[in-house]
Amino acid sequence: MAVLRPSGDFDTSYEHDLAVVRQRWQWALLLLLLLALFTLPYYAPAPTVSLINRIGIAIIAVQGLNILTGYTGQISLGQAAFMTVGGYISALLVGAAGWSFFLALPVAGLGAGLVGLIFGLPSLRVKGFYLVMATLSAQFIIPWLTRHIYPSLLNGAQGINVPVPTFSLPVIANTCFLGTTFNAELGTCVYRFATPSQFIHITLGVLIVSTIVALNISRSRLGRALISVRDNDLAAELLGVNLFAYKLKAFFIAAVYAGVAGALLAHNLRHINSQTVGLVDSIMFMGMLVVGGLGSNLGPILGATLVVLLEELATVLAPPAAALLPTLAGGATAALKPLLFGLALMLFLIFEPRGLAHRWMLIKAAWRLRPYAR
Amino acid sequence: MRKWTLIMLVALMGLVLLAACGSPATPTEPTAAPPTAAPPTTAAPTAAPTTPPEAPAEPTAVPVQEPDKRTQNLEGEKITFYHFGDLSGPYAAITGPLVFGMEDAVKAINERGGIRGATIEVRFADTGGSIDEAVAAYDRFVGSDPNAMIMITYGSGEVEALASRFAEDKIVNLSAGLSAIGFYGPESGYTFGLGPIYPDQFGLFLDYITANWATIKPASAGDEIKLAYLSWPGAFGQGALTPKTRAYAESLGVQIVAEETYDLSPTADTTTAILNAQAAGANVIWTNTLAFGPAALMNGLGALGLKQEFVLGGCNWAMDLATYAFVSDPSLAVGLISPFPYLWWNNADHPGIQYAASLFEANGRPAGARNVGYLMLVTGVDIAVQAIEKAIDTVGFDNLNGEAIYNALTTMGPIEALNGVVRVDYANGVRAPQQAQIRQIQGGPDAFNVLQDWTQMPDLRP
Amino acid sequence: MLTVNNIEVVYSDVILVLRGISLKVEPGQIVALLGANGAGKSTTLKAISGLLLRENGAVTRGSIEFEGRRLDKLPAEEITRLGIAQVLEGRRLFQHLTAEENLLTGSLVRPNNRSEIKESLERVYAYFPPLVKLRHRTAGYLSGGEQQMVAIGRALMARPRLLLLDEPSLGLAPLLVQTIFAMIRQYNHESGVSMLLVEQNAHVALQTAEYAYVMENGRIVLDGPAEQLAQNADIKEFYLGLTAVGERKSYRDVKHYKRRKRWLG
Amino acid sequence: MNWQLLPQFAITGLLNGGPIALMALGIVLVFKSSEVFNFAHGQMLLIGAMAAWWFASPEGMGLPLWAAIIAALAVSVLLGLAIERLTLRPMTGQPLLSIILMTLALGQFLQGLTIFVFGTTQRNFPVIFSVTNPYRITLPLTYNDNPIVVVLRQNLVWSFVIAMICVIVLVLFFQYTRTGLAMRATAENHETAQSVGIRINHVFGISWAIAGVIAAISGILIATASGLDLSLSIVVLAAFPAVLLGGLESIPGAVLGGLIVGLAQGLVGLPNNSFFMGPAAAQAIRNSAEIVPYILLLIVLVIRPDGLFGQKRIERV
Amino acid sequence: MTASENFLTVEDVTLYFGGNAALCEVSFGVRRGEILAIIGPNGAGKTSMLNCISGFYRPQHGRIRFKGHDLTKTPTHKIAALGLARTFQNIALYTGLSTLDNLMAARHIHMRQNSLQSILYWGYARREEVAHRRRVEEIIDFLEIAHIRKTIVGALPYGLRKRVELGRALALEPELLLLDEPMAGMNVEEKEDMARFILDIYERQGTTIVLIEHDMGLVMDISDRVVVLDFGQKIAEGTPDEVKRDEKVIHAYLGDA
Repeated sequence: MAVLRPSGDFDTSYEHDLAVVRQRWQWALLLLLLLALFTLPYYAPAPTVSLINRIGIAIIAVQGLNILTGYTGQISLGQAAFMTVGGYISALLVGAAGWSFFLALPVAGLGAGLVGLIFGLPSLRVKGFYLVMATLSAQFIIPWLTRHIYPSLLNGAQGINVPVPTFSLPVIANTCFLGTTFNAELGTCVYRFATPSQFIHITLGVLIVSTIVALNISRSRLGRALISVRDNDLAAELLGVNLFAYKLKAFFIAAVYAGVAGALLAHNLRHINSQTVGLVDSIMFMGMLVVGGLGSNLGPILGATLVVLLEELATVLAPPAAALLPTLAGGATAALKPLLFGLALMLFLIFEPRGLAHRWMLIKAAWRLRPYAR
Repeated sequence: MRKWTLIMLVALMGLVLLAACGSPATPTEPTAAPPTAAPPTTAAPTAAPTTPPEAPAEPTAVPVQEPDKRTQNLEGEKITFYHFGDLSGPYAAITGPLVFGMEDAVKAINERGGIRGATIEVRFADTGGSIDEAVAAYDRFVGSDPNAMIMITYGSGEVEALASRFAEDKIVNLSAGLSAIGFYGPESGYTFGLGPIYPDQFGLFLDYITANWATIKPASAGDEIKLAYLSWPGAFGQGALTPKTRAYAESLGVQIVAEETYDLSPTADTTTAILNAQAAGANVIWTNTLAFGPAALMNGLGALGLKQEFVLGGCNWAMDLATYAFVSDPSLAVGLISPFPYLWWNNADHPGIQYAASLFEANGRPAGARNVGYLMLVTGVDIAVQAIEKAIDTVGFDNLNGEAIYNALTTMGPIEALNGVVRVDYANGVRAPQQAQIRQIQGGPDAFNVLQDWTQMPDLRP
Repeated sequence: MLTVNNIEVVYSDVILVLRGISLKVEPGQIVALLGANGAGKSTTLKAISGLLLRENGAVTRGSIEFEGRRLDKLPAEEITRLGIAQVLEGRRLFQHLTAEENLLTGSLVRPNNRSEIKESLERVYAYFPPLVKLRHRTAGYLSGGEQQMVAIGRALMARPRLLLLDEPSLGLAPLLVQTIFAMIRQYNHESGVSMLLVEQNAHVALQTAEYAYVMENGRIVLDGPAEQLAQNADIKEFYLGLTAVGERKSYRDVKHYKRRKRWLG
Repeated sequence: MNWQLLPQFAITGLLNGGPIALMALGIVLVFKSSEVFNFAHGQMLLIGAMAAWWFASPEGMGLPLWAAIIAALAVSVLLGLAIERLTLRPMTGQPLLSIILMTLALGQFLQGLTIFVFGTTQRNFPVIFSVTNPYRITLPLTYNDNPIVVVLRQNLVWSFVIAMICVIVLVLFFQYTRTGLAMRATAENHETAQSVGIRINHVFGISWAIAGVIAAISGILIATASGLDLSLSIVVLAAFPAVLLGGLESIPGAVLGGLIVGLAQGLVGLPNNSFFMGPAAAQAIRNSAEIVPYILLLIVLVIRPDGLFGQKRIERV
Repeated sequence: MTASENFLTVEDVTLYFGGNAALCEVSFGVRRGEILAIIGPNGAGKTSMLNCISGFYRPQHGRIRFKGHDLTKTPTHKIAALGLARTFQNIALYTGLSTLDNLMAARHIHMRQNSLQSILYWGYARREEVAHRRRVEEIIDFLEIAHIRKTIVGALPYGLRKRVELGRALALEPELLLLDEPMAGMNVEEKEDMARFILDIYERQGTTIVLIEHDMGLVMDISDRVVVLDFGQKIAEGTPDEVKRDEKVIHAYLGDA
């Protein structure tokens, strides 16, 4: 959507014009970035890796929300509830049914998507606050269900312990390669994604796929239909877009993203219960989206990064704050997190309502307008 | 199409990286034997999670003693205690004082010269009662200290979620969250309780009421004991209700006639739960909650005028100063019965309690903090120090790690922490104390009086 | 009394709607502003009443003065408080309030003097007798003519010195239009309140007003005393699109090359 | 079904609905005037009650209870005014999502602020109504020849009475004062209100101030019943569906919505034998009070998208 | 004029809002390949009429037939696929999309890729995007909006937005084009441009056009026939010259006196 383009970059075909990554140097940069991310555990301290892992999971959840709220304009406070669904499905499939995590992950996404469809149904009849409330109800009903249905399986409010994702390789020449360990029960070499340094590769892999999907949606028939529902639903309908079908599709896709993020989270935490992610997280995701920039593919990445870093800042600031104000004792983190998040979000809403992604575009455009910029 | 080949390339590179990155993870698993060379036909030395939790408990794992190990004069050295607590979430109501207890106990030990001269450092993380915060804090701790060896936790949910990590990373966890899964779950093993697990407590309570039913039963009740389990939803609240405890209750002839939950909040409305219990014919109520849980029940009972209709019992946390803070009229609290695995502040002539009281005075803590959390942490620090000293004696300071402390704990035999404020014995796969008294609130906070002295509790481990 | 001085109005920073409008209302006078749909009459009125600001519009040039005070930067509520009452286009009542409550909202700008307000209310009922029976009816369920009476009555409750009326005849049956305009005339005679009347219905407007301006395309193209304009045979031409401002070429005759040239130039 | 206890649960539920209705009313009030759905109402509740505690407690000012409550109300008025001026006025004309997020963010901010000022410790709110002597009312009904006695906590009854008094006072205020008229007019249409000279920013301010007072009263009522801690801010979650059940803009709707929510929450808790379903399902239903309002809401949204008592839209061309 | 001749027939359409009739038994026909103007004073029901035809309002009585389909019974989102497109009085563009994407969005009904293909963006979906892009570029060339191809329409000036909206309607490749005040708020030059575009569409593609317009001069110049509405009723129909002389029309505009 960029208007301005570096000089020397001409469109020679529609394919080229439609391409997302346009130039060799951009490809090189992208590859470098990916390489840097994937090799992170080798050079970054473990807490940083763990932090980036959390950011990655948050980005996936917010990308889903971006499709629903940013593209389609349907406000949802239920994203965390759909994450819970995905987390439980994957936990049960891997834990109780013994599936491979890599098979359970997409199934968890689809399962959450179906639940998302159900809570998207009211969007047929209601808009605005009423729809917010309908999605908010998911935030109450789904956790309640996990606490009260099939207690023998879901273990009620206690929640369930979730296995570590593993990846099995055959034993070659009596040796296990690539950091795997021999598992006598299975007779194979098993790689366990246990620590953040190991798990981050799953998160990054999923993140790449989710980003590509989001990009494809935004530049295709589906994405334009969704945006037309957002920008002018009446006109969209008169121009042949089946509003209901596309709203439901948006709810489905958003919930699939949430389900995948929830499954990642559950396996990362190794535990899930009805409170693992809750209403506050739904609010946070919405906040990340607005801070990052609604309807932009860059938005979720920037927003989730900033907000998670802000949370981290609260954790870092908590001890000195507690030292300054003894009444705070241990409540400093609890005070600082909502305080900083609330304040940041309010300031963004007032001073930068279009989010960081928009600011980034402006900076980029300004740079290109400089003489001799390349 | 060039783009897609490139994407495929990226994906391929990603896969390679994914596989290659396995190696940096190995340092976190301190098992010395390289598993890569294991022949598939034999039972290979596998990583900790695949072994049964009891396995490393045997003293065979104690390393060969080295002649020149350092066991004394550790001045300038540092031992870090990692500490998780909920100071801002739902459990915050009574967990504040635990920070004080920890700080004061550690400060006193450091002032006395620390552990053989090594100072103790405390790093605290507020989890807000949320598991992902706990995991994040854990990652932070472990990431910044590859030789983290001891952690102290306070919430059942956190313990359950982290238990497998403690076992994997061989970090001893002293826990005040007493749900059975954390201690005896399939992948746990490094978690030790500062109090008895809830099923055991529930069992002891059942023992007591069946034995003394004639004297304690409400006037309106018959000979049959009908119990209502009214508690919070969640790992903690439901922690005492396991298949084993159900079977145990049945074996004692106690019927569990109602299971109701109420909100995890001091403002919870308990009247619905109480009336349902009454409708089901219950005459005993058990609640597995922190102090404001029974307080909410007492308020509800008082408000409904049903206080005399029930025997009210709760786990060790139920009987606390905080119970008084939340009860709307002090008289409503009288009569609560609880298994009590530690001494109380009113055992003023006991040296352990005197020690705790002196710390409390010396640090000028607010009156409200003089509660169970404080006491438990002062005791817990004592247990930890005893175990670390034994571990240093065995392996020397330079080899001190979680596994050594684990071995020390499991081979120490009966420990009378703080001269017997708590009695524990972590041998033979038991990971929580199994002795407690039964006490009853008979007046103010200083009248938590003993109904039954130290007894072995029924063993209801899963 | 009211002077509009060569104003220019732009919506959303881009759409130029008024291109230099000037008009005057003298004390006690009824002035009509005529023009076809979309000529810019309502915008002129909104510029005076301050409601432009709400619609992302702004006066970018010129000035509006009322009794010597500049109005063009004030919000609507303050302008009303200066003594300019407005009857908005389309009879915008508070639909869920009763007729009388609607009237009372008009008196909110004046001090809370019960007897005085009661007197004003009686006066409005005297001018619009049908309202007496309807005073406790929900305004949204009144008929169009009744709603128009309430809307005008509400404006009168503020005891304004200048009354702005935006298309009071819109969507009303001819007979009702006559009735309402009769009331407007009577009120003007009796109270001497000045009025600025925006109308599409040229006949009735010219009957009522003393002076009139005719607008087209954001400009005033004709003005003069009402009787004079009423005689003007060209008036009807305005409404059927044939301005008297010289001959005009047919739109069909615009040539492609001419457009091209403009783009290139 | 336990018929013996039905009246008990129904009446308790209904009385519990009083404070819910009051909270719903506070939200509706702000929405009607400024079309802002105040998700931060729970935090206003919390701050009001915390302020009352601080003024009354010997740890704080140690004022007599009545003075403390008045002081808390004053604080809440200031809070309401500050919220309107500092956070919502800059948002005029922004899209719905921004406004929703603004109050959500505000809620988080206020929650953090409360912790910052008061810490996380729970407080014991001064006892206003006796907690040990419930009212026992014998209904003129019998079941199996047993008279039906309803036991009602004093604070339950009085909370309800005070909530209803507040509702009535507000309704009278709207109906019979000039400010009330200006507020109702503004609620209908901002532009028209401006055109008759109503200063709508003042009206917004007044609405927020009143909402602050209402929030503080609800907060104090709930705190007297069961102590005061941070969880007070989530009590309001039961009021959100009540607002929409009533129809978002309707004051009687909010009150009825609150009562319906209370009643429904009371009725699901009724001891139900497992006649239709297994004991586990029966227990699950007894514990469904937290989601019942939302299930009711979903049903109502499907049947009547404008809520049960939503104002019928009077449409014209 | 019989129904069979008619491309679009409006029969006895009556539309109420609450108790008020916005349209009252309005009937008229549109022939294939003509420009029909609907005129009338403010509030006469012109836009309501257009809304009924495009399926946005559902009249309580009467029928609207388009190529044999009863539009009053067709789901709104299926009407565009029958070959009917419109523009809006207060421009209803997708403000967050670029000019190009606005036009591509209108190709929705002509595209066959399903949502899964969209997500994969591989093979058919990709080829289809390129093919439709070609069509859209032709329209962009025709309307001379190539320079704003990638500008977000929210940032465009009013006149250009009107033109983009016309382009979006053209991208539907309609047989019947409904234009609601296409020249409102434009200066004379812009109006001349717009008139030329409308005539070009009409002349080159033979598209049938129904338009609402206030500028009488323009209406008289470019339309083949005119329908006059007042108070929701049709008061006149005929060629521009006939209508201009009609007493009822003159009264409607000057007011009954």
